[in-house]
Amino acid sequence: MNLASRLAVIAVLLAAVAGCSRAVGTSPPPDEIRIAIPSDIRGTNPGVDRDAITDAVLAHVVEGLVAYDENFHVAPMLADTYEVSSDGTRYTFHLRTGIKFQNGARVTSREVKWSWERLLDPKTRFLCRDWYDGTHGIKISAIDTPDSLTVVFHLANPNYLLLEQMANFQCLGAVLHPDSVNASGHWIKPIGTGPYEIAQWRRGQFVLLKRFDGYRPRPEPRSGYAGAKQALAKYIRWDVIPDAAAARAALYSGQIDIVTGLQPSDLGELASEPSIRILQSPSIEWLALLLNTDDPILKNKLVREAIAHAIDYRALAKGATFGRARANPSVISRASPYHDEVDEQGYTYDPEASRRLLREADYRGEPILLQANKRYPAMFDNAIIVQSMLRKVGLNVRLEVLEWATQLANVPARRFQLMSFGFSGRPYPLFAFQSVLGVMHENPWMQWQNGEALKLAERASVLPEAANRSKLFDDMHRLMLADVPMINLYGATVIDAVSDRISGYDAWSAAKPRLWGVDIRAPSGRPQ
Amino acid sequence: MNSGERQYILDLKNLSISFGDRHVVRNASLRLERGEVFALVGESGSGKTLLGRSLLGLLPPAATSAAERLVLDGDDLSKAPQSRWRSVRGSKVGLIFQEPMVSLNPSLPIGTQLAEAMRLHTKLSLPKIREMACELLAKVRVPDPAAALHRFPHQFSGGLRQRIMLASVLLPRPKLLIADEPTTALDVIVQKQVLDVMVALTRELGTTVLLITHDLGLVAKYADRVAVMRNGEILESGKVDTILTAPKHEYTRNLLASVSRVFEGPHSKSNAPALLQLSNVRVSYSSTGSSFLGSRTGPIEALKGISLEIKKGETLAIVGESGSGKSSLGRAVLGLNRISSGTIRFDDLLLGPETRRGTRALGGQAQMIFQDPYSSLNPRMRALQAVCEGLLQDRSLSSAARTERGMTALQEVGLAGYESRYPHQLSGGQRQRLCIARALIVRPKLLIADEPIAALDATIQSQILDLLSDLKRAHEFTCIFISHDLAAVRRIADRVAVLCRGELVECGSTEALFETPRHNYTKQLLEARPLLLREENGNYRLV
Amino acid sequence: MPHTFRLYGWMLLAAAAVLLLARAPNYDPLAVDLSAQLRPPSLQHWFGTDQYGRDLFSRVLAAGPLSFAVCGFATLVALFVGGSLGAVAGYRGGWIDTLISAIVDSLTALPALLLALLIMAVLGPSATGVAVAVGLASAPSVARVLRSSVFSVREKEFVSAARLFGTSETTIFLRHVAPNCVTPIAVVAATLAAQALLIESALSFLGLGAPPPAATWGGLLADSRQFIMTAPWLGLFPGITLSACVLAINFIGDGLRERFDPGLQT
Amino acid sequence: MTYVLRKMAMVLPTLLVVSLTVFILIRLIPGDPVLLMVGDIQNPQAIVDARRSLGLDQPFIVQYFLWLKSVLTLNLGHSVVTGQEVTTLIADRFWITARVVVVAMAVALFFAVPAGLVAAWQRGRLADRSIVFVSILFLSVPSFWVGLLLILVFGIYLHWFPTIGYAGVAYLVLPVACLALAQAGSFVRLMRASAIDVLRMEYVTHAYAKGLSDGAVLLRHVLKNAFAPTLTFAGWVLGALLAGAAVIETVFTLPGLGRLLVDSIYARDYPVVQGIALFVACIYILMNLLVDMLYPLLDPRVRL
Repeated sequence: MNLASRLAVIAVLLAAVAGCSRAVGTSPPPDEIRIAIPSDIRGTNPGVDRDAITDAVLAHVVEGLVAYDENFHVAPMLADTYEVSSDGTRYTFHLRTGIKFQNGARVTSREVKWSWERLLDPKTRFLCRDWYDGTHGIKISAIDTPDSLTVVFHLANPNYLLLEQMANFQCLGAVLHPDSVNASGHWIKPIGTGPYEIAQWRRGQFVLLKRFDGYRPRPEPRSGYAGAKQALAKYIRWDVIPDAAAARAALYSGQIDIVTGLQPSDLGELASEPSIRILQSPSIEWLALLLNTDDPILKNKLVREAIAHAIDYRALAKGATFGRARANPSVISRASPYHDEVDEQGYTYDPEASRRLLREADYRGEPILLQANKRYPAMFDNAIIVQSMLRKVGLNVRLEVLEWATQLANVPARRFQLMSFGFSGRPYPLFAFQSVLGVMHENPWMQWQNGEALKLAERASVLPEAANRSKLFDDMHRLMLADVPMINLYGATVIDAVSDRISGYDAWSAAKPRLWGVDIRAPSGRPQ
Repeated sequence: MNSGERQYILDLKNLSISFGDRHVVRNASLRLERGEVFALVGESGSGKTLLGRSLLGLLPPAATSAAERLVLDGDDLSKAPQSRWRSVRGSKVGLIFQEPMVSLNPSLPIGTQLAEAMRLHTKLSLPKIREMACELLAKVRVPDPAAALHRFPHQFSGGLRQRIMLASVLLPRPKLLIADEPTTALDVIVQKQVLDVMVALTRELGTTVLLITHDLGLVAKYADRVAVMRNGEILESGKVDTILTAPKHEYTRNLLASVSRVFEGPHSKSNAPALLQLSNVRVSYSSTGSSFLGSRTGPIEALKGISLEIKKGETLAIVGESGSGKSSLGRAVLGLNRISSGTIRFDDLLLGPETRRGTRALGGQAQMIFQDPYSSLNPRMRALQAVCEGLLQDRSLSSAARTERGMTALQEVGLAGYESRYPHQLSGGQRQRLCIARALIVRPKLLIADEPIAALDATIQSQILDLLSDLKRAHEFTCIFISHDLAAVRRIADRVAVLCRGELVECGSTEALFETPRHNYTKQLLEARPLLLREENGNYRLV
Repeated sequence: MPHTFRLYGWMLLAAAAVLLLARAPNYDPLAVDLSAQLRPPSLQHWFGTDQYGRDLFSRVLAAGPLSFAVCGFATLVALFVGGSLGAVAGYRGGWIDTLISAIVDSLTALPALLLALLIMAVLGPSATGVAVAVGLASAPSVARVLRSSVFSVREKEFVSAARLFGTSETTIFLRHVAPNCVTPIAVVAATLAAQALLIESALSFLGLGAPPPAATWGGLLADSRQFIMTAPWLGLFPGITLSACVLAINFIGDGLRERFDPGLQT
Repeated sequence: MTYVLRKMAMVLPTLLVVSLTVFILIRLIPGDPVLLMVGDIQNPQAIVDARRSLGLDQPFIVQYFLWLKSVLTLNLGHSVVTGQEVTTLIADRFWITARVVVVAMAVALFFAVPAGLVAAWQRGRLADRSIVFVSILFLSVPSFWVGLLLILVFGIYLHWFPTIGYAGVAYLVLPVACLALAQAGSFVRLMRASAIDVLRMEYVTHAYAKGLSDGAVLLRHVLKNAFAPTLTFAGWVLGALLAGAAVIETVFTLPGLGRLLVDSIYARDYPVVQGIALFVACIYILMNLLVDMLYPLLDPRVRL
């Protein structure tokens, strides 16, 4: 073969490749919604193999007795109604009639009891067993089933927050059919009551959910994780796309319908795509600056206060989120009904005061390391901006960008001075406080130890009237401001983007995508 | 005019070749008669190779050439385009090169390469071509020709490869064969075999041969007519006998003088005590090459028990073909190669296989001159630095004293004024002079010269040999002269030792050995090498 | 031809040097300006601004020394580690050679990226860490090149000649062998330097480059990815600068190769 | 044959060195797989439980020997993160990487070998200059940048090819193109260099002297002889790339081995990292052996 004929062959091959590519359909099938997730699910065992993404996917497969609605009020789910005894130790749930597990079996109190007893069994290794074993106040002592549709939970001590805890989407208290495990108790797959069931899980690539046709939606309108959960699309495929830019690219090219957890910095790019709809909502996730109170420099409260006054919170929130978020000095999200004017109280931006405090503290320019990571852009952005602001008042802050795993390990080890950090959303104010407030030597994750605040927290869970708890939370907020163990910066923004092929999708403050009530429009003139 | 031209296979007139403004061939004219062997003689850089290549239109791209007339077998090709040349190459003119190791494609079987030109220039079928190839291979005395067609070049020895080349080139029956130094890389005995075959075969086929060579001995033996070239010009040409007996040009006379040696009587001092005694020395190389490309045939015995004595002040020549172990012997004496058994006594020093660091023990009393003056000089050292290196070991010398001795040494070898040159700024002969100065500056008792003139042109060779003799007289060192060049050996050595495949086959005084060789191998060696001798009447005679 | 390329190489490098020496007026490469985020190139900001309002031109300029420092240090590490291993193996030969070659082979069997990732992760995030990682990962190839060139020089006859004077092995190595290996080292160093810039950028891309806020060109380029559609200038300028420098170094390397050994050009 | 045996003898020590190095290094990295797993739940007991169940509470040496023991039974253990068998995990991911890499190498060689040959033949002329310039250019641009630009142009603006994930041949086009571009540069240069060397050989002149045309000389005499060094290099690159083209896989979100490795290092998924290191070392050794065995086909002088 001479060179000319070789070149001809190459040309033909190239043409063939170009031709083929035209024929390849890159869009999902007409009855399938594709949504990007940044990492694979950890497993299918709710509450045991879990992280935020696993929770979100499995929330389509399993359900609990109660659930949070759009505004973080507890609403019934599998339970039709429920009562709390006046002493706060007995919770009675009346199950909905005529609902079925995905294997066709009816849901009765027996399965509820089985599910919960399984979760409470240490052998199950339910990650949030400490929520119910007395560690944080609630201790379930017994579960009764007076009849096939009634379940009674008995608590060892009075507590009025069991429902808030049970509805928590962080560790789903899922009701499962016992066939989800084999005879020896080993996990097989979830047989739940949700609107979708798992059809296929190709690890590292995607999880395919298929509509459960026997699902009966609740009569109330869709709201948060509560209300009607109508499965409209036949399939939902959760595609694992670790890289955010790749996920967006896939959205623009029509390979993906929904991308969640976008950054404010992406908005400009998203806006330039006419076929993309952007949905936003303030998130209950929040960003904070951790100050290590054990550190030789930072244990001086004056230095911590100086730091607090050196940050221009409004500019920070605006700059880091391109104007999408407002500063929030409280752990309680603006999306929460408990957020009130007290929560708006925070540190004032006062560089002069800051400099004065530093002089008083006799700070002489000792270097302070600010840890951050690039895995979570918001934490990184905050660190860059905070560093720039702190340097302006004379704090010798250096940035230490770590790999996420390293930074995370530094938190319980308290191997840091300043750290730019983020907290995943807690649907109830007390839980948010409890994610930082505690006794440090018992739980190294705790960033704030204050006897008075701990007492307030304890009182909050035994106070029957929800309205009265709000005042306690305000007091806790003030105590936190005074101690400066951490500085809350702002609440994140949930930004989801949806292709115009999809209708009915909405973003939610809980930063959980919900694919029920979401439909696929008839194909438009898009290139296939 | 036509009929006159017919008798010439090649009629070349006023060929000039230049690289940019550097003229390498100037107005060269040649006429080759049909069927003759025409020799083109010249030293390196004379332009003889380029002249040969231009007869195939195969000059390097950077070269430009012009000829008034280039008539090849009746076709004037002086302005021929490449396509026309292509039809001439192979079919009318064939070319054989010096290096048989690289002139056959290592990745193709012999048969394919033989058939290539035939398939291009004839319409014969492949079986027919193979048949013809077998026939020709048989004629060049390749054993088992049919099987040979399927084998690869590396499976043949150098001499066989050159014969296969010959067959490959002669297969399309070219009218003209250009043989460019066809045997220079071969050992003398093999050289003779190849050339005998070549000349016999071309005479049989009626092919004209243009033999390009630097070796006047070959010319005298094989050629009918000869042209002498220097610096791109043809100085004279004519019948070989005429040129040899009555060279017109000064250069030709010099050339003849340098290659033919007047027999100088031996100055042997047989009663001197021995400087060096070798008894039963064995050297073997393990073939654990670092690369898997190396051959792995187990340990190779380079020397198989050599016993030899060298007396103070004498010159002993060690003669043998490549692979005979003559270089290994020199290196073993100097401790550069570890010996595996036996002993070497140098003066009062006893070196055995267990003696480590033999080289350092000698403390500079023995020095060596190497064959390749290119690789025996550090390219990053100036001449003076290189010469003075040996003096660095003597801490008592001041640097001024060193420089002075260095300058003297350079002067002695005729390199005064060259002290700050780098090796690449020196010619081959100058480099070898530098090496000699470097070796002798430490006043060694023993000098081993390992093929010191093999890489040099004939006239330079002669100068270097003269220099060595002069220095030997002045400094009175003992010399081991390792060479395959019998003429040089005869000129310089007192005694000669002949090595064959690691064994000492014969040793005796130069005169005795040359006049009455006893061993068969020695006889072969002497026969294979055509020697020109000047007779009393000033004529040259081939022996 | 190669000389022209080499000329281009030097010219590009000179241009880069001029750019580096000229300080951009009035912008601190680390100064955040939240009122000027993601501005396209303009007269105030020649290369535009990034998402924190930092002036990209100043950042590209400031990234130069760090990029070159990382690449230079990585090259030095590779030359030192690989060079000494290769030199010892090539000069001593024998079992030492076998041992070193085995170690180098094992190191090569570990992919360079894995090695770099691991070293980076262990050393923690720092420009030095990146340089060491990149250097160590490229050390085996230097070791190979140097081993073979030392080996070939060692066999040269001027080494034997020096030995005959009773010169010590160390002196022979320093006087005769080392100077004659400078050329292959220079060629390898140029290749390595170009490679180091690219590997550093790849590590940055995987999140393991020199840590912010100071940035290398690779880091800037990797960070720009987020804004590839809305603020393409963020990637364009560092990308062009980086590629131009790699190109320049490659041209120089090619020039050296053609200049010193026209036979061996790989 | 002795050569192959000697190579084989080197395999075990190499693997031991590699595995021990990786085993030590990965544990030196600060960070804890369990913390990442437990994530946003601040439950200290859960961490202790998880660590025990994964055997991470054992002393280092015990862990290493337990691991070695299970490796001997060809069991690389289970992923700390997903609980999947490491062998299946690697097998799945490797398949994708292998396809991209092998095709990319083939494409790169397909273009680079003729280009290098032409450049060598036209040495110093315009064709050579252009080919050399383009190949150095390819060598000088970070491959991820090229990938991003490819995605931008062919994926997003032109919609010709899918840009992410892996669900069929079309998904491989852009990654293959990107990888091929990145590799082609060095192949062209190597091919050109060795072709220049071969063109200097007398057998090439001899081929011309037989009357062969340029094309015939290049294809019959130069190509095969000049290809051998390129083949060795290509084999080496292939071995290195099969170990994971992490950058390309990240750009195009291919669930390949390189991506798995990077992710596993980030997640401190010790068994997976160890498994991949071991696997990759084997692949590398195997590739080298393969190249060595192919070499005699191109150069009959070499025998094993």
